[in-house]
Amino acid sequence: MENLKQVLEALLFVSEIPLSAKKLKEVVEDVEETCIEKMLEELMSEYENRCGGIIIQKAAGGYQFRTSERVSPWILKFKQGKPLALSPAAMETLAVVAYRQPVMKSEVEKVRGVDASAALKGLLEKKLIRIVGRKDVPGRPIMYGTTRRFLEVFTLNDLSELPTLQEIRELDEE
Amino acid sequence: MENLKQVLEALLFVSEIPLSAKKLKEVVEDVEETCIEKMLEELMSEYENRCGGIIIQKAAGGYQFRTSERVSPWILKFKQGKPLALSPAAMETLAVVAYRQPVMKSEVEKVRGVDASAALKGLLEKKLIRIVGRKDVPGRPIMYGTTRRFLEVFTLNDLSELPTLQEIRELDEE
Amino acid sequence: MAYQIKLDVFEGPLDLLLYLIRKHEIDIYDIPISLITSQYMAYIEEMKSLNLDLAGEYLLIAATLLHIKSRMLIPAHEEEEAEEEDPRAELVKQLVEYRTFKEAALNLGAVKLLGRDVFARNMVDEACSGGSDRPIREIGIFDLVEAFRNVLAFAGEDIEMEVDLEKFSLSQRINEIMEELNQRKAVTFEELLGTKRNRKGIIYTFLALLELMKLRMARAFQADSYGPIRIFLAVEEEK
Repeated sequence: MENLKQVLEALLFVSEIPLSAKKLKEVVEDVEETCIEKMLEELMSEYENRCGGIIIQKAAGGYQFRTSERVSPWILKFKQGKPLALSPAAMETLAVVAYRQPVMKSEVEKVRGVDASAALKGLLEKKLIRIVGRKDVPGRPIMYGTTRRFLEVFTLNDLSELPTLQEIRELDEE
Repeated sequence: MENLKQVLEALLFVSEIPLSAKKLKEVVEDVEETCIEKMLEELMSEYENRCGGIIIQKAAGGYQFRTSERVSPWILKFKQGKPLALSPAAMETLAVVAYRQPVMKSEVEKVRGVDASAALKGLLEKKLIRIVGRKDVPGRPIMYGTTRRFLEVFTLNDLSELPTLQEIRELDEE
Repeated sequence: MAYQIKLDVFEGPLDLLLYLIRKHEIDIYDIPISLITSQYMAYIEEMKSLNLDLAGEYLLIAATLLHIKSRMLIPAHEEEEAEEEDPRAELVKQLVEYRTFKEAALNLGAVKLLGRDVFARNMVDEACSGGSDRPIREIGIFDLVEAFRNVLAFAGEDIEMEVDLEKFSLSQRINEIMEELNQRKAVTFEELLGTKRNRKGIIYTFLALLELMKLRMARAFQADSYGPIRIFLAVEEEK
């Protein structure tokens, strides 16, 4: 397939979510996944060296076209929408869910010392967290976890890329 | 404005519709429209000379990123395999079926206030709901319920894991 | 001492405590409890005098602090000393844990966020039609519940309505039996029970069968009084 790079570039362009080499292989077939991966990396550095308004970014286990950071004020102005805003309460709640998942509301509240209802609801609405199931204890409380969207928004490929919690380790060692 | 070209490129990228130099001037301000036009033409030939998977095209009085013609068979294939999104009507109908099953079409319509035939048909096609039987009343109306695929899509182990309205209400801000 | 308080800057009582610890350059593992308690109480009083809506959580921590303080004042008996845990231990653990997540939150927020610092293309969703084999876009269960709430609000129904978990279990069992019958056309009651041989499993299987027979989706036969009950799919002609 002589125009593989073109095809991959176009596919990344039309997709609204990051695409992995595996997913792309389903479309182009007959091409080794490693070969696709190589092409994607090539495309990524091409756009990076070009220093244009758009780049290719790895996130949520795939590749995605995004605008460059340098132009964000104009994009925001053009979209006239509010940028994604997360309050400290939302961020703290999200951090607890991300690191402790699957986690119950009561556990989040124990860590933060305050009611977590509104923060959880806001994160659910932003699709950064989701209901992953119920805990098999009396009352069967709902458990929360992060979404693929969370990885995309925070530019992580998977949860293992979350920075380690330094102090938790220190505490465990004592 | 030294990074005008980057900004214009990014704006074309995030826009769902073609953007004219006039429209772009509203965002970047302080730049002559002719200057914007010139930059856009430059960008256009850059992408053309690059012979990549995406190009900039003049359409409907503006400029727009598009995939190159050469790659369209793959784009079509990709779009056909793209995950389906549920419309709000489908989502609401599905919610009523899920929470009230086994349920008749007339009950769904009573709650939603509109004809539910199309929505139910769509959900049946997507194998999210199924006919579970006929109610033993005159006319023997069809009763609908959810399927195993429904559980899979929503990552539930069984129906008893559906959150109750009370639980979601508790998440509302006090 | 004049306190400049802006209550909104604190994310809760633990955040306030952390602020006091930082302000007085206190070692978190060796908190001078009298000092911290009086500082904390002063803040609480200030909030009260400003008629700020003081959340119950702040009072809870106040009570905890006072309790620890009183325990620290009682001299420990020598023989118990080795055994006795530091009354502050639990609170310290809580504070360190909270501080960790507070930092983790800051780190998380420091990266380029999609939708704040960088943007992707958002496509207009095409009309959703087509085959049953196409995968369905990731949807969260929360969206489903919200959709249901919208519908109920529209219908003016009592939103307090509780969902009947027993009915859910029955629907679940009906679905399972239908799947089984669709695959195998005929099964015995014993086979249907399979691994669900607990009381609940038997009851729901039985009720589900009754319901299916009532809905004329299944028929049951028994050749002799003690023979196996065989369940068949009742094939219905579409009218």
